[in-house]
Amino acid sequence: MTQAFNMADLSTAAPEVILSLVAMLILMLDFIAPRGKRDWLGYLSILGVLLTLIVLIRRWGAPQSAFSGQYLSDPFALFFKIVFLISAALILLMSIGYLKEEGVDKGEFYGLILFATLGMMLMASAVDLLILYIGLETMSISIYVLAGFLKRERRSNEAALKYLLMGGFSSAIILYGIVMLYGLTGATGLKEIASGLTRGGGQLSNPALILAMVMLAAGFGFKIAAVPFHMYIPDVYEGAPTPVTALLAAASEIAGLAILLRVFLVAIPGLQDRWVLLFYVLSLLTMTVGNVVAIAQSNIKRMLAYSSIAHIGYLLIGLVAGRPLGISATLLYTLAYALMTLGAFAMVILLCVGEVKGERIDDFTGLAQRSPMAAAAMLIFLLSLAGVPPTAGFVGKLYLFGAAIERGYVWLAVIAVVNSTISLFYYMKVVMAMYMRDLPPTGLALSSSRPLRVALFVAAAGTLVIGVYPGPFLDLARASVAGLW
Amino acid sequence: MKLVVLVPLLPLLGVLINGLFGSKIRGRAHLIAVSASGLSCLVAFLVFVRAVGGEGLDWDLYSWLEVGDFQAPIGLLVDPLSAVMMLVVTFVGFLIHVYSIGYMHDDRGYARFFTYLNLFMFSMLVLVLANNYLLMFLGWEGVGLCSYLLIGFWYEKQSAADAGKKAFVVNRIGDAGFLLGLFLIWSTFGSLKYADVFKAVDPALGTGIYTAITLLLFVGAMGKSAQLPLYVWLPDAMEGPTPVSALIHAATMVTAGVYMVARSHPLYNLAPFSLDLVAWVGALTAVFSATIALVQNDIKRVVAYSTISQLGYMFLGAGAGAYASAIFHLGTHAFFKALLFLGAGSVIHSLHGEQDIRRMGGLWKAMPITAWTFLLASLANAGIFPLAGFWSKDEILFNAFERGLTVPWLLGLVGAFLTAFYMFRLFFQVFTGPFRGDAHVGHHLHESPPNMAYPLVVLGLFSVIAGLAFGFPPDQGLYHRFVAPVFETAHETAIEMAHATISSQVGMAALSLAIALLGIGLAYQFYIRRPELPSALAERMKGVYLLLLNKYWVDELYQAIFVDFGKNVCRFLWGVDSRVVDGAVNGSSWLTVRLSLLSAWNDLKIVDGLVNAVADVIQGGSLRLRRLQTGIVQNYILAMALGILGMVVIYLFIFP
Amino acid sequence: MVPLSHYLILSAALFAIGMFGALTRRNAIGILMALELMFNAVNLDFVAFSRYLPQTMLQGQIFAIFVITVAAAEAAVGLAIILGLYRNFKTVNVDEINLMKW
Amino acid sequence: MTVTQAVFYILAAFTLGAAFLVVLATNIVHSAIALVFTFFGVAALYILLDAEFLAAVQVLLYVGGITILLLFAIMLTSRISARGVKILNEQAGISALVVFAIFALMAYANLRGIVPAGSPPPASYATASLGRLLLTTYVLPFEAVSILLLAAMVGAIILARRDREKD
Amino acid sequence: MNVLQFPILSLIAYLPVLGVVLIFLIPKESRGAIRWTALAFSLASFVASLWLPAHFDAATADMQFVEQFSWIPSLGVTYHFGLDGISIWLVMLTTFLSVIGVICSWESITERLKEYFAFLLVLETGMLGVFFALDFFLFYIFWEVMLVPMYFLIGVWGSDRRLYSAIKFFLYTLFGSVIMLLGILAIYFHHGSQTGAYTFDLLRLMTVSYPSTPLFTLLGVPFSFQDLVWLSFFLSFAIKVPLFPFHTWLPDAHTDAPTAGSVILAGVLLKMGSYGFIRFNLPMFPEATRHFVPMIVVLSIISIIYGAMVCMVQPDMKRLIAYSSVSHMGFVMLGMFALNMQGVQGSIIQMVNHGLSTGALFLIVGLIYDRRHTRLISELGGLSKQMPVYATLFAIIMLSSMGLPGLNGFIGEFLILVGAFRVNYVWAAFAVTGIVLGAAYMLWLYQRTMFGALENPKNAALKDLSPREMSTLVPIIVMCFWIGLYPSPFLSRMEASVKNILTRVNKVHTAEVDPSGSGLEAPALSSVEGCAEPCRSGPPQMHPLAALPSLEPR
Repeated sequence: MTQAFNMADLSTAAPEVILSLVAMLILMLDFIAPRGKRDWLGYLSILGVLLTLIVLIRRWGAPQSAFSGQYLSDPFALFFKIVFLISAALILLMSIGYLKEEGVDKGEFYGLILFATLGMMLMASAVDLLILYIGLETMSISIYVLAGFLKRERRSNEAALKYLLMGGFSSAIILYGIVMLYGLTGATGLKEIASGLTRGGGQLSNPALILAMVMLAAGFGFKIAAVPFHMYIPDVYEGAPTPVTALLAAASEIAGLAILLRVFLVAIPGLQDRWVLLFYVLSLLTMTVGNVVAIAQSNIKRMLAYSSIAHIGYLLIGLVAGRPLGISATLLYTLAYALMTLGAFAMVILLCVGEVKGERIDDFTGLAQRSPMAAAAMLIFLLSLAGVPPTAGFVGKLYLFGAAIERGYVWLAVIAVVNSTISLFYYMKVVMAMYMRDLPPTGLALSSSRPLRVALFVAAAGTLVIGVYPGPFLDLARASVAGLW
Repeated sequence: MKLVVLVPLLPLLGVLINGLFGSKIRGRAHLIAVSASGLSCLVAFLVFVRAVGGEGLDWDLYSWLEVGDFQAPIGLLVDPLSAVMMLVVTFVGFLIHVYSIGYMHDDRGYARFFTYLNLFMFSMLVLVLANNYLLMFLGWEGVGLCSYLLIGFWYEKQSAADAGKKAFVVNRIGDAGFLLGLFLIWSTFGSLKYADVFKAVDPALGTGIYTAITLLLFVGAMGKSAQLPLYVWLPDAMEGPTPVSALIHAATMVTAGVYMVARSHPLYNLAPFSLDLVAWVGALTAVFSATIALVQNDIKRVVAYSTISQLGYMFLGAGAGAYASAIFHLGTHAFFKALLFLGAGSVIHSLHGEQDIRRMGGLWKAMPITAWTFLLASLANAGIFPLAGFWSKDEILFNAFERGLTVPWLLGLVGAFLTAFYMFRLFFQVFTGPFRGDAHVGHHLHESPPNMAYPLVVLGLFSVIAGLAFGFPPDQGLYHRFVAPVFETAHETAIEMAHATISSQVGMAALSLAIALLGIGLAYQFYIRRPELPSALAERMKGVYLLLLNKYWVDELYQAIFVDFGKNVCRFLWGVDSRVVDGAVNGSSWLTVRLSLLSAWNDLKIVDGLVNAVADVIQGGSLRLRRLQTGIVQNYILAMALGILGMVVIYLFIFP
Repeated sequence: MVPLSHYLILSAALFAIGMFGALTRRNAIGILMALELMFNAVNLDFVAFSRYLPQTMLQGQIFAIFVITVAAAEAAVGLAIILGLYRNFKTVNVDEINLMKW
Repeated sequence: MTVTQAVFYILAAFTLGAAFLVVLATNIVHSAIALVFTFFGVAALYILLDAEFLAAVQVLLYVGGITILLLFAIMLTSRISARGVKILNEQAGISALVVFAIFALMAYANLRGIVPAGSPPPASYATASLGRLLLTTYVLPFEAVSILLLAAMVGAIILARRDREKD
Repeated sequence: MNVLQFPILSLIAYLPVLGVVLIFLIPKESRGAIRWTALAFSLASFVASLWLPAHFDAATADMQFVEQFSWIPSLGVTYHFGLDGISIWLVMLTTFLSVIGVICSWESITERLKEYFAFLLVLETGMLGVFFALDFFLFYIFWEVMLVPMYFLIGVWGSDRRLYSAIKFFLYTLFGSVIMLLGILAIYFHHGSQTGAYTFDLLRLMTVSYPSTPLFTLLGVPFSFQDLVWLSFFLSFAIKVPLFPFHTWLPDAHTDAPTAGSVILAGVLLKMGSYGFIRFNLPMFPEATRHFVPMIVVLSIISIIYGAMVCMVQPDMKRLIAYSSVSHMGFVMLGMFALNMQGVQGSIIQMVNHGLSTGALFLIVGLIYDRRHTRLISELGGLSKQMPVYATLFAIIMLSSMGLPGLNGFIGEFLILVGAFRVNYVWAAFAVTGIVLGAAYMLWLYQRTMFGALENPKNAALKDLSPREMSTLVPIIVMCFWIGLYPSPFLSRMEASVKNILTRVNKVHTAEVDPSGSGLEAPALSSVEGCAEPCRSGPPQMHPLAALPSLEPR
């Protein structure tokens, strides 16, 4: 009988611990914070996130497991956690100005964002289905609340409800998958499951196992918004407060991807030849549907929603191509994807002033004249999303397609490539609005929030840096997948 | 000897000066131009003298184009042939420059005119002096360009602009053939330098290749020298100022084809079929255009058609292997035909632009010099002893006969008769009888100013003596002995032929002379003694008359032919091509336009259409798929459930 | 002794019923109940497995406990959301709540 | 057939029936009540599976907590027993098909896939060890879930509370 | 072998970007400063580029002025710049035309000056990068970077349907290039698996030979790995060139682009395609190249004639010239795939020529557009009365693009035709038709705009060219004459590199490619210089007519 808390475990899980402490601190300080002056809570939470990030990075190294082998802090987890924390920091930067603009004066917003991040970090580190499930739910529940945070906004309520119902359904599905695995192997640890299955011998064609696999694929597919489990995405993206949308797009989907990778690669690698086919199809569907439907959108948040669906499609290519190249490609692309998507949403917030919500593509009309810098930043994000060099998006795509080609999935690559051409079409609609139409006489108001500008700058710089000098990031991604199996 | 490089360079200098500062020095442009051509004429003469002294030159200035095993230098060749040509060109050119001073003096494009004229001199001299086919081609295209510019000199006149373009494009067709000929020469002999090519010539290659080469070259010649069927542009070319017609379309450029054939004689000698073809085309052209000339009423057009027919004689000669005679005729013809044009020009000048001979007449008194010189020229052209034309034409006919080309020879005789007739029809119409133009013009009739008159006189002189001086006795005159080394093969045959049948030669000469006189007599009968006859005759033989008047409806014929070919797909491109000729001419060629419209449409609809179709499909799909997004959460859940169901089914039952 | 399979079938049925409810109830709260049914089904499986599998460390039951807790939390948040929504929409029928579509 | 089996079948029937009622009852309040019965049935089955502690948790949390919440929510939202409104949406038919198919597949998979591993080990009164496990091996989920509950609580308060700022 | 100590190529390539930075510092109002900065930097990079031909070693086929630094070691990507006889003239052309482009936008661009010149300069950097890059990754980056500013130049400063044209241009080219990306990856991994060294370095990728054994047969045509990769490159380059079925973006882009845009588009961007072919397809995939020669030849002949015929009926000057580019680039392709010295060198020199003369033609149109704000031929006519200088320059440019001997156009077309002829006289015969058509439509255009009476009163008051405007055209014309009369400096510098490429292409059984002689570049390369007196390629009885059948398009 080990004792409840031993310092070793705690120090291994230090980042999570710190983050949760910060979150609770925020919640408490919220009570004493004078009304109308709650920005500093935001800055404080950013500090907390950065602190966590530093601690995290200093933990880099050999995998350490803790809490009787349910929690593992290996490079794979660390990589994703870095992505989450960076996203969280950027999102917090965005939200400070946004909340002012929306007249929301609540410190809980920051707290909940931190809780969601915490959940994601748990997911990334989980090597036991139980932790995984709880992390998932922590993230989801926080985001349910965040999505409904603008209580006066009917669309916000609707988004929250839809997300909640679908989320509940999907977690039930995931649970059923988990229970099947448990029933087959009597274990909930991923490694144990794998060994249990191999011990079981000829179980690979076992219908219960197949059922479990499908259920898990469906449940995770919901979290990462893969077609056909993607349908809530546009509505929720549109309805939720923009920073929350960013959180969904840049963090929660990636977290889903993290557990997807971990479970399928560690727990049921034996079924690889089965689920490769599955994700091949899913990836095709996802990127095609995403890109095609995005063309018809006039609301930029919906458009970005579909574009994020499409990007999930690209990300799945990596999973199909498999270890090690494909997986590391996926990791690299998550980083790029997070940065550029966050940037795009930050732009939406930048334009969200007064009545103009910056959500219609027309709201971008003439931005280039109003503020060349902002337009340039948006241009960078869009080009990166479209995969035009020299941007992060290009490097990521190159790496992904490369992995696919190397494994001989030429057709997948070709279709992906065609898709990225299609995607250019709707991204350029925004560019046209920004550059090629004249500023409306009414002018164009921009949010004055400084932290938001910082976020924009960071995102743009990151996108460019990865695009121009991707070497270190590639190595990072490669190192991260090394210890995965 | 290397002075020869100055011969083309001087006119080029003139071009540069006039071209750059023409706008400044307007009225004094002629100083530069005339002095340039004059000097180059002088230099040419010096070089010629040296050449007569037996010197030759084959000088590569620098390597122009050198790629892999292909090289073509910029190089000059001076041998008797090119020397003669050079002299003729510079001399006639110079005279015409002088003449133009007066003729063009009050034109607003004065400087421009002389620039073009010098440019032409330059190109023509390059053509003549080149020591390889590629450089010759440069000159070849250059003169084409100049004729384009000069024909279209009065570009405000639509007809002029059209004529210019017609000339250029028709020439281009010929040039295409020429070009292919060059490629074939090069890929056969591995060089384009005359020296190398002719050295490499050996019958072992079989006549096929030679025939191919020579025919391709001849296509070029037909275009340039306005032979059937590519002669259509020359009559229209009369839209240009008269000195231009004299210089380019009588004396020099149009004879380039002949020169080229003569230059390539080693190839032609090995291609009997081509030779016969050349001869036949020449003979036919001679008669064909002569007949048209019978009824034309535009003074310049008559001369133009006569030019075509004289060119026909030259080709007949070349075809008969009598290259020397061909070139000889080229020279003499240059003199008297230039003279005719200049004469015509001075007539038009004094009639303030009137060109219709039915509105002339009785100009003898008014402008004696013009009249006299014109008479001489006509006699020469008609081939009357002992004028220049007689000797050269007689030689050609004789050689043709000796060569056994009986039919072409007969055609030649017919041509001679017709020539004599239409020349004197023209002469009588213009200079004798009463003046038929409107009165106020009639009062201002005047002889042309001296700077126009002198060239006439000089040319007249040469038209008289050239033959006797250089061409007597036939085939062994100064000229022949001079050029002999160039054509030795063909020449020797001619020599011993001459020795063999000196008597028959005299007889032949007498015959052609008689025919010519007959023609003159008939003309006299028609236009002096009984002026009512021609119209009566025209009435009687209306069909023939119209046929000739409308130039055999050749243009219309082309239309028809090309339309039919155009229908035929395998002739498709050729059809387009030819249509473009006339199409470009009269601004609208329905076949090309139709085809082009078709392709343009195709471009818009099919090729582009496909792409747009794809785009539309995507757009449409986008709208459809979008509709699935009903906004009702349970539909989404259902979709999810269906997805699960599908996957399970697939895995459990489809791929177990 | 009841064979394991019976429990499995039972929970499967319960799960299915829940799923049907989630797919068809118009009332949002009804859907929440249906979801609870599904969670119960899963729990039943967990417990059954942890009883029937040899050499188990009660992971099944532990898991079930957590599932119950999470379900409770989710229900609480869900009801809060529904209440807030009701304030604005004056209805809780999900098929009338589709401002955002296409 | 032994007593336990008999009990099992009765309970199963009871639970399923209640569940059906939950889904199909025309009055949302009725389905809430039915839900309570379902929970009880499941709890009873837990006892049948020697998981008394879990049964207790089930009753306390679900019956005591969630159902009450649900009933409150129902009271607050739906006008009392709205008559005549249809309770199922128009995709009920196809949903029934799909759900049945899925059920069939699940049953098939369970029967074919899960091999009953011999006879179960003798029942052990595990409550004590459960408690210990929760605070030792499973301390991390335990802590994590507490944070989850905190988040949920905060969120629920924020969403449910009427902001004073405006109304 | 970088004769200079400092990285001259990078200097040339990045000077414009430096200019962009400065331009951004200049306030929007001081338009003059912006213009002059742009001019200064484009000029600077042109002057710097003059260094290249001066210090270029014509004797070797190796890359010169090479710069290579490790960049992304984990992917085997290096920053690798170099120059050889093929790229050098295109580089010169680029820097040259960029200067012209800046000058010709001097007054015609009025709004959003800063961005305009910024994009123009970025574009220049992109183009230079494409020509310098010897690393596929680098190449691809520049290749795409180039698109963006062009897209903006068309879309922002273009005319009527600019949005449509811009997006069309972008989508077409991007589609092509992403397909090429797959091809690049394919050879990258193949080379990696062969040698164990994963690299994007062009020169090293060229060292291995890619399998040419058929993988599958489609419609009776066998396809090998090489063929597929070749096709993926082909698609990208053919769209850029543009070759017949892929050309429809060109007229729109040209018509709606601003003058400088059209000039650079026609002058340089189109060359990217042909450059790609000669730099990648020919040397890397010789078997595939030979396999596809008939297809390319047919397509290019179609382009030649088809383009020319479409020109005939264009009412819009710019559109007409755009289609004429299709025709001219057809010549380029034809020459290149004759796969012999004359053809390839001809096509390279023709790229330069087309850049000069078509660029100049677009300037001509731009000049008249600035004055009259129309491009419709029917609106013009009789201009030469009003603007003689303009008419003269126009005439010279027209002649050069018609291929009149003594001007640059002729050199290129002649060499191309020689090259084509020695392989198959039928090709040459068809291509020659293109020349005649070319004369027809060009003269017709000239006549309709310059000649005839000056009816349209709007044209009555047109001013003739200003010195600035002349300064854009005159340099081009000078170049035209230079290349036309003394091309040796240009040809000699590219000879070695071309030989090298041809050796690679024809290395196996050249007989199949060209019995009549181009084959001799391959094995007997050295012997070419050897024979002083005109080299007969093979014994007399092997003249092309005899050798044809084996060459008829399969």
